[in-house]
Amino acid sequence: MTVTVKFWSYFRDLTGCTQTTTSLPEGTTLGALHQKMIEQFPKLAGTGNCTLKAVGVDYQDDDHVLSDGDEVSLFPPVQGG
Amino acid sequence: MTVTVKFWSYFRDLTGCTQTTTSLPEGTTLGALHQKMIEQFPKLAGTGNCTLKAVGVDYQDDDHVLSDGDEVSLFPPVQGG
Amino acid sequence: MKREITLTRRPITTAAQDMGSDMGAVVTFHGVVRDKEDATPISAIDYEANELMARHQFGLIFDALEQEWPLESVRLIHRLGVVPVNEPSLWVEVIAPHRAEAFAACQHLINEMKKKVPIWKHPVA
Amino acid sequence: MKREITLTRRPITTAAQDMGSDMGAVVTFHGVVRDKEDATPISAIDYEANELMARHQFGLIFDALEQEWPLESVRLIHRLGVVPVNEPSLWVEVIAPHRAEAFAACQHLINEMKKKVPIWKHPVA
Repeated sequence: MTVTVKFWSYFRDLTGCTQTTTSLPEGTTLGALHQKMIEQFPKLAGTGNCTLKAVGVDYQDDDHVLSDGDEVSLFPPVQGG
Repeated sequence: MTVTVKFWSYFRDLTGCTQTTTSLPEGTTLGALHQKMIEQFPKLAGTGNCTLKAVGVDYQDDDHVLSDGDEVSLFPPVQGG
Repeated sequence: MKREITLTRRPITTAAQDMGSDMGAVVTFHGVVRDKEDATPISAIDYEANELMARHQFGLIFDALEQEWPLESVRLIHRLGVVPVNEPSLWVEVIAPHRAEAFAACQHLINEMKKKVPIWKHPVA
Repeated sequence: MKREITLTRRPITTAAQDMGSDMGAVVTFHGVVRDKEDATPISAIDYEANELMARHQFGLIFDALEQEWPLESVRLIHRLGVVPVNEPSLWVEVIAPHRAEAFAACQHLINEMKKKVPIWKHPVA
């Protein structure tokens, strides 16, 4: 299956891109995708514990199982206000 | 000594006046004045525990000793806002 | 700390003010006359004040605010006399570096006012 | 509960609104850009948002406010893009029957926003 991953805020500086598309085996979890992104963009490694993860417009846990066509967002702690 | 006592809010309805002047022995306390006012205006009796007392613009306790010329205010709980 | 304490018999009007570039939070409160008092319909509230003492007691509360929080400005307007339903009787504005202290100071001011400032309500049927 | 969620790249402008005659409290908050970020002087903050998700997350927070308190109206404006020092980036207004719930809801909204709504700051030197 194919999933789009969007990066926000300084994660864009760390990855050098705003989004990427990746192929994953069926049943891949959000946590596994995050690990794959850290392997693909090593500068993300230092942000592991401070990474927020959403699928579509909702936050999800690492054990959330992804579906084909999902749009995943990875970003640092939010700072509105 | 002579002290002026002003009433506020529904205490004016209970006493039928906005203020009165009273003569007191030297050393009279605010609490004793309050008792005297209850004797003079018996309808104040029911308000005893809910009466706020000020001398001039400051709240004072019952054991506050009054001075000649003091202006005392007696009133129910305040309700600003 | 800039301070303004206004007791007025006219409708409350307010204007924004300039603030220091190190200030990050402005909290305002409008207290508005509701159409019922203890479940009885009313048309207005007639506010009575011991004005001299009220100004003094507000001043003491403002002193305490200034001691407790790093506020740039606290402004308060309390309307007196007959205030119709749906019109504000009270307006408070607090300007502070951060929101926590602005919210805390604004609420503290109102809570203390309701204990200490000699103003009373007379519902108008 | 009336709700308005506005994300805009223009300066924040607000207008008072009519309110029900059983409402007694209006709390507003302005969050204003300060002249320093972590002790470094700045001239502005550039706000970035994941707008679709931000609107959704604000919506969830508004749902929770509506569940918890009897609010008549909650309105929020968050400015995006470059916001100069001394200009507001955030405005919130809560209208409720009593002040306690208006203050609580307003603060809860801002606290939850700062945890969940995908907006980020980029200081401008």
